[in-house]
Amino acid sequence: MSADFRPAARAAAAVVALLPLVLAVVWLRTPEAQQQPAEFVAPAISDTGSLEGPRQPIFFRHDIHAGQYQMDCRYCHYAVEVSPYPGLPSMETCMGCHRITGAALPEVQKLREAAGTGQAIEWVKVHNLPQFVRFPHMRHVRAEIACQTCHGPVERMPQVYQYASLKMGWCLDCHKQRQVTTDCTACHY
Amino acid sequence: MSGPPGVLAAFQHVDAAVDAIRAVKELGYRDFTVYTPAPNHEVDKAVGHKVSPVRLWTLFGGLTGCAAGFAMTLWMSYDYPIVVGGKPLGSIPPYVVIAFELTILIGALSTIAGLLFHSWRTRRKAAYDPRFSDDHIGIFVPAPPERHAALRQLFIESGAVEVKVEG
Amino acid sequence: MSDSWQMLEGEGARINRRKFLKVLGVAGGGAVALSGCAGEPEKLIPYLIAPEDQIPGVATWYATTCRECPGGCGVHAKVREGRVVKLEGNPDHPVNLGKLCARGQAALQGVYNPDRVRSPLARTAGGDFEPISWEDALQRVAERLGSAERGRIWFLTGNEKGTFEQLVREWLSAFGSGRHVVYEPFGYEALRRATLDVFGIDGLPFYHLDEARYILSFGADFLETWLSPVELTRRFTASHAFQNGSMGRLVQVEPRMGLTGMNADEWIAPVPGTEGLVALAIAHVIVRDRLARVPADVSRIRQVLDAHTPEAVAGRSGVAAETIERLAREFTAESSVALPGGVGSQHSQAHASAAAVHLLNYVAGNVGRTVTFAPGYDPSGGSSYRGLADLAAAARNGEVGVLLVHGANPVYASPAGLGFAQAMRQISFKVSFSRFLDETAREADLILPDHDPLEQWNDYEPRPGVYALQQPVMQPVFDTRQTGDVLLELARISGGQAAARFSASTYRDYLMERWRQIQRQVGARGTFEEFWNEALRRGGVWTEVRGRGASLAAGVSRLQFDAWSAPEGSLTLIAYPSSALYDGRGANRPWLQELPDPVTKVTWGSWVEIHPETAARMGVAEGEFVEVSSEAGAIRAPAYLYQGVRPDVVAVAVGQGHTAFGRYAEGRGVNVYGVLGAEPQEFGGIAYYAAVSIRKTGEYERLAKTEGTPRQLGRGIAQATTLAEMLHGEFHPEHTEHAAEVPEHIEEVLEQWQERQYADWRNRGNYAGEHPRWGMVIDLSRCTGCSACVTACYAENNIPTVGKAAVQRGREMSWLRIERYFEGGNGEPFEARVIPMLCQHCTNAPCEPVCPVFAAYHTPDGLNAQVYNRCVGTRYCSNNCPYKVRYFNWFDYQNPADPAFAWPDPLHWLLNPDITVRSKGVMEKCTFCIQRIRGAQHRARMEGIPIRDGDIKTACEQTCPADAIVFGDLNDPDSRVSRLALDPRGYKVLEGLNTRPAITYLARVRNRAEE
Amino acid sequence: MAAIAQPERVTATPTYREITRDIVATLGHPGRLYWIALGSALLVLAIGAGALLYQIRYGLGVAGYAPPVMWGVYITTFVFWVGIAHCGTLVSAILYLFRSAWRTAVYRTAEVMTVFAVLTAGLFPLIHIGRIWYAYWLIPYPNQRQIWVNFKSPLLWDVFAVTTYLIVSTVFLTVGMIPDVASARDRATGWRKKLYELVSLGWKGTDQQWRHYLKAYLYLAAFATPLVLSVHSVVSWDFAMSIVPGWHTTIFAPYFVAGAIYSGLAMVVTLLVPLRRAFKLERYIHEDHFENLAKLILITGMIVGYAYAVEYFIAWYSGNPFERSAFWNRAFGDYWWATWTMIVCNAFLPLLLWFRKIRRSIPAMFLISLFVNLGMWFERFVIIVVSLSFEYEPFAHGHYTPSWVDWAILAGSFGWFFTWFLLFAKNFPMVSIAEVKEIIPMPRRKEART
Repeated sequence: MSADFRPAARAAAAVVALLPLVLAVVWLRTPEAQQQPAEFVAPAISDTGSLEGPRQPIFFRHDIHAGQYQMDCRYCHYAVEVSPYPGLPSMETCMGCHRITGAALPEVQKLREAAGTGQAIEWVKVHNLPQFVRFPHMRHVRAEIACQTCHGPVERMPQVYQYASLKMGWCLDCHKQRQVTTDCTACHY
Repeated sequence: MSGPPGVLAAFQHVDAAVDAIRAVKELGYRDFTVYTPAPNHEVDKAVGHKVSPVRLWTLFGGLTGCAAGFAMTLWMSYDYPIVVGGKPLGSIPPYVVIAFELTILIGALSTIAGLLFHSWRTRRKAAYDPRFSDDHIGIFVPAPPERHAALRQLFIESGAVEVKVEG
Repeated sequence: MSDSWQMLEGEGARINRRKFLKVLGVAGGGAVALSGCAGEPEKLIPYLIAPEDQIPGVATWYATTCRECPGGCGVHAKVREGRVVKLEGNPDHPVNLGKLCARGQAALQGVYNPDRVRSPLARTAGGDFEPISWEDALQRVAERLGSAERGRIWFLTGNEKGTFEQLVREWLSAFGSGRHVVYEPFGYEALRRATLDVFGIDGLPFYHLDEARYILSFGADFLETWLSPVELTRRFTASHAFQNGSMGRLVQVEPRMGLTGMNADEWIAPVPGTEGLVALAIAHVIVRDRLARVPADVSRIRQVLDAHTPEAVAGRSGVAAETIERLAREFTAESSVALPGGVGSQHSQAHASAAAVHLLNYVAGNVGRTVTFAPGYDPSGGSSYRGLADLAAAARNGEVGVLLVHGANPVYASPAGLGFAQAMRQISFKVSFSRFLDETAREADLILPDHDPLEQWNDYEPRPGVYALQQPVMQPVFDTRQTGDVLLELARISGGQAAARFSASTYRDYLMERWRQIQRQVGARGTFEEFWNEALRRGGVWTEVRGRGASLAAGVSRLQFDAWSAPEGSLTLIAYPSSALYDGRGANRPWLQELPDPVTKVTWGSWVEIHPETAARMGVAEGEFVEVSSEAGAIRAPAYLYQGVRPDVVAVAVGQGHTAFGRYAEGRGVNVYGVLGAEPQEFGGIAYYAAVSIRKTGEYERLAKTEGTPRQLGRGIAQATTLAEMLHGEFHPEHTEHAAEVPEHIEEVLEQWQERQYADWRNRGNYAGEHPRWGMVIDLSRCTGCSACVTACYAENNIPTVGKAAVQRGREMSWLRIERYFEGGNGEPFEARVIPMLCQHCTNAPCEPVCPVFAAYHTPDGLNAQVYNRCVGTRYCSNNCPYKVRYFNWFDYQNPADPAFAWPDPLHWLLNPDITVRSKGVMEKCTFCIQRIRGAQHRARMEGIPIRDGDIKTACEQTCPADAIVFGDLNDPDSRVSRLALDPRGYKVLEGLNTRPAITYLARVRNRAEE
Repeated sequence: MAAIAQPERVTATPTYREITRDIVATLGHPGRLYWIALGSALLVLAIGAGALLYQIRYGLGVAGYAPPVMWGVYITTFVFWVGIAHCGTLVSAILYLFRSAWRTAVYRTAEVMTVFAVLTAGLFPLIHIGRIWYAYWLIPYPNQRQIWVNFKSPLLWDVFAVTTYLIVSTVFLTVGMIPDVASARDRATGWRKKLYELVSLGWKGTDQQWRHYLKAYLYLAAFATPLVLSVHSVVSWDFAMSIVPGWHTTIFAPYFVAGAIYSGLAMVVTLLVPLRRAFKLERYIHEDHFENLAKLILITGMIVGYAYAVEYFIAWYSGNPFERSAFWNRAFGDYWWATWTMIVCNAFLPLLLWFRKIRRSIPAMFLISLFVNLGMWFERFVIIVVSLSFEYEPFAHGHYTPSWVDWAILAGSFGWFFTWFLLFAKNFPMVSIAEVKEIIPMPRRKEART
């Protein structure tokens, strides 16, 4: 993960400026991909009914974005390093690329339509913590816990599903193993 | 009744029944069955059983409960240690209460288990009559048909009010 | 799990977020969760365009100005996901230096008040109001303005000192010179008049309480509502708190002991109305005995002073001549200041009393030292009741064509005899800009709701040299428009001269125009852009305007000094300002309604304070209704027996008895204006004294008060000592039991053992790499009992308000309460003590071991924690808490479908997203603002630097105007809290129980008169 | 206990046959009176259940709680019923160990009362907690949260003690009933025969069965005896372990146990009087039994009275100002009427039992038992409510008045208890057939001849 990643707020504000950069990264990576035969190519999926996880209003492919194009999680989930909440990309962020990229794809059409009417997309929440728990994302990112530890191999998921139980016992297992606090008020207050 | 063959006698008088039991025992019968409507010392003495092993169940149940009580409370206190009121994590005095209650609970339940187990183990197929839960003492001696007559005779002499030959 | 049994997280669950988004017009809040009924999956709604300065989950702070009273404190508004969730004082602001009172904290309940006017309303033929569009509304006003005769447009506002006042004046002149009336019910007409009479200055004095060692107050309630209470509280504590072995002294001369009187070292209760005479007698003694360097021109008032010998005054005022002599000596022994009375002392001769106090200050040489003058200073904005009376008279005479009302509610807050409502009905067209349907708005033909002060651009000048800016901290909640914009728009629609007059198209532009002038005035360098941005960041600009001294005016010798006196056989009614509801404008804020009155501890209603002797004579017990009747009218309210009023006085607070103004205010208590005389007094203000008779009615209600037993029963809860004791020896806590019941060596072993128990556990605590032990020190010599902390706690911790019936059963949820105990009385000097009581976070907490499920336990950092979602509600912890600081959710206060729901839409938007909203059936209590502790620990860990002392401030500490509360790490020997905890005045409440609280109280010190 | 007089045998000692016939006859067709009684019990139960549902829906606030009085009618009633429950085991277990023959006629009633009283009492901790749906968190079961329960909390002791007591007393009752049910089985027809067959577990009264049975019963009695003493001690520790003035005292355990047995005996009398009449058991339960019960009531009542005196004495003697003012408040504060009701009903009225005439007068006994029941309820009310209303922090003192929900649920608990009791009484023998027979010698041949 790039250490000099720009703080989230600025990233969100500078989407348009970053657009060429992202395209450049994608483009620059392509030759490497050719050298590495193991490079992941997201599969074409025809039968979405059999996929794990809730159906979203737009069939957003994490496996394409984070897997095939190797976009950093923090590009979209921009607040994760500074906030308890990871942050959802604004429509502006999506449209930053999709004004041009993949404009013809039917799912992108849905996005453009929504952005055009100013209608927010209601994504279905996938990772449901039990109630009354405070999970500070930034502390866990800071402790260099990989996103995949809790969220699973999102970069291979055509449709995201809840990977871990996220229940208290599951949290505690990790906390006990790493010998960090198991105090109740670390999470409950 | 589809019990084993034998002779069933009903008595109204406790001394008669006791006499009969002694006589049956003298004849060498061991697996006879005596019915009483209420516990009766004389009958009990005449039959002459050893002390019931149920008491061992009580002992072991009680000890198990006590140990389980202490083990559970202490282990749970340290498994997820939470400090309350400035008290030590494992505090024996309050845990005595739990151990005590579990001693009683498991002790009592194992006594019942012992009762059921031993009653089941010592059960015999034997003829029965509803009067035995009312006011009659009953004796059933299982025996092959060739000895029925002798037994019948014995019971009548002892003062049985009724003698029935089964099988 | 059924949905209705779940707690609600601040940022989650069942608040109707969809509506919130729609109304706010911002498309979403980052990771805002939205859930409907059980089973329906939660939804996440992204921003359309991410706001530049906001990160979901991280608060943004904006500086603005509190407009809840004329004090004009600076505030910082905490904004999360586009909604303001907490107000805190602006530490840079010269008025309040980061502090805020209860009313300021409750400003949040103004912006989110469910009874706000949500769109323009027009009166229908039937007399009801119907919503109309802004275009329609503006058109209707413009028509009326166009047809109004010259000079017949009247504009009635509250105190709007600043740009808006300028706009109103300009706007009126653009429409042909109408008349602008400023009306604040709590005006300073008497003091203004006295200052003019005595010194020839038009403006109020500044009182530098912090520079006076001796404060002699003739009924000034400067800790409650007088002038600028937050600022004066700070200045008072600076002088009066016990520090470095000394402290100032406050003597309160007033017939009713209010909160300020409770804080006095000595309370002197003169015959009502005679406090001015006492002041003159003291001045007499000073001049007679040459106790101070008397200015030469005092000879001009020689006649007046000669007439007021202590002996003569003693007879009329009931204050012994020796006392007057003593006060004179004390007053001149060190730097001193005498304060004239506030609203609660405003009788018909209030101007004479104030003049007498001016003279007292003058002869003692205080003028120019502790009393200075800045012309034009008037926190009521030049308000005049006479102006309002003129308006009423003009309306009756048909001289008012159009009346526009902004920021004033005279139909409620003026004597009933004035008949302002009837007068208004004589006016053919009345426009109200009120945010609420209050009594005055109800009389209007058209309501054009203004933005809440937190939603608008504006500025305010609380005093000369302080220009405080207001900026919108969030999008408007409803379809409202800023009145400034409306006025400009009206001018534009009207066209012609009116349109030509204004170049600014929006009020914000208009404001910035004026700020260009301000930049020149204060001489700030740089571009206007820089100046403006800096002002926005800081909350305004301020320059130090040190007032000047004064000398006696020419006509001073002609002044008459009369006392007010009630006719023989009648009682004196004192209508005093409510410290929570102010003049009634706070009555629609549930926090303020539920905030116990600092003196009587009554909530949600009115009461009549009666001396127990008077009550005994009439056979009245607490809670029995009495009828108080004057010539002007009668009111009925339950009695509260209080030794802090003289037997010839009854007292009723202003602020209740609304007939409109929303669900929280309406039909609650009585409006004391109903018994006050309507005639403007000589000085132009309202007389808040009235001659009354009272009678028992036979009705009864259990008073909704939070007080149990008002006496300490010798238990040493709120302890006090005297200055003399502090100087001569040690303070000995009054403990009812000895703390150490175990031999010392055993104590030692126990301690070691306990440490060992924690040792392993501590290693696993590790929030910030250290092991803090959080603790608090509360200095009772600073605490005034003002209760700002209580409301701050409500705001920070999502505490529900429960309503009157629940308080009657003692079910208030206030995590922090101010206990008030009475001492003495019945012949002894009557005193009161206050003590903030909150969870003591005991080391050996009795509440913890009795919880069967570990919901109450001790954290490694020394907090007594309550895990809400583990709680099953046995309430054993509360039984076992000797301090009774645990609160149970008797009803489902967090459930919108429940009748007990405490935050009706949109009030729930003020909920703090960093903390759980508790559901029914769970126990809750003070957490030492754990969300702030954890937040600071997160920040420290993210930034890689340790937490410094003072980084974490609890909500109560943060807002305390007296700086009485200090929070910090007791394990850090250098922290303020650990140093203060060693103070010789330190004691723990109920120390004998060996609970070892984390809160140390420092005993109050009374500076008693030396005998 | 041994000092208690052996009741004189009624002149016409019933024969075994008569016993069987008389007692099995009580299981016969219910009369109108029975249906009225059962119907009223169910009605009251329904009212209580309705109030409970209402409370669960809207929260505990519908009850009269007024902080600082966080426990009110529910815990009062809990302790009341737990107390009632103590007499059954006393009569059946302790008197069994003392071989006190007169117990045989009354012990079944006492035991049935015990089981259903515990069943009733056990509801109240649930009714009183804020989140009844999480009550199972008090059980130490392995869960994914990896968190256990706090064994230091007296409430946990309560969970264990009351559960143990419920189980053991139920087992004790059931085991004691086996021979009798067998006896009923041999005389019943239809579905009841099937029921009795099931409950009697194949009992035939054989020598082997009796041998194990008597041993097991003896040990159960031996266990039940300390249990009965421990349960109310534990309940008393709910209070005594806290620091509330008026609760925190070492006398509580013996005081509560004595009080519990006292109230339980009173309740036995209250139940036996109508039962004896309705089931025509005058021949088995007669004045001698009541006199013996009266003597026990008198003894325990005097212990209770003594405990009251000691409480006040210690409050004074300790010099602890909190204790002193708490007890002053009890006698002369807002709740003086509750305190004096308790003292008169519990300490003074039972002194009438010194008179033999009153001991042997069944109407008088019935009346006194009702007063003792009332007084004992108020005792718990005084201990709980009055102590809590006047604690350490004077500013937080409060005043509690129960609401209609409190009263409805209190009444409902009686409905619940009597529903079970009535259903049981008509379906199972309320007097032990086997044990009544046991104390009557079986006829002998020699006697028969002479």
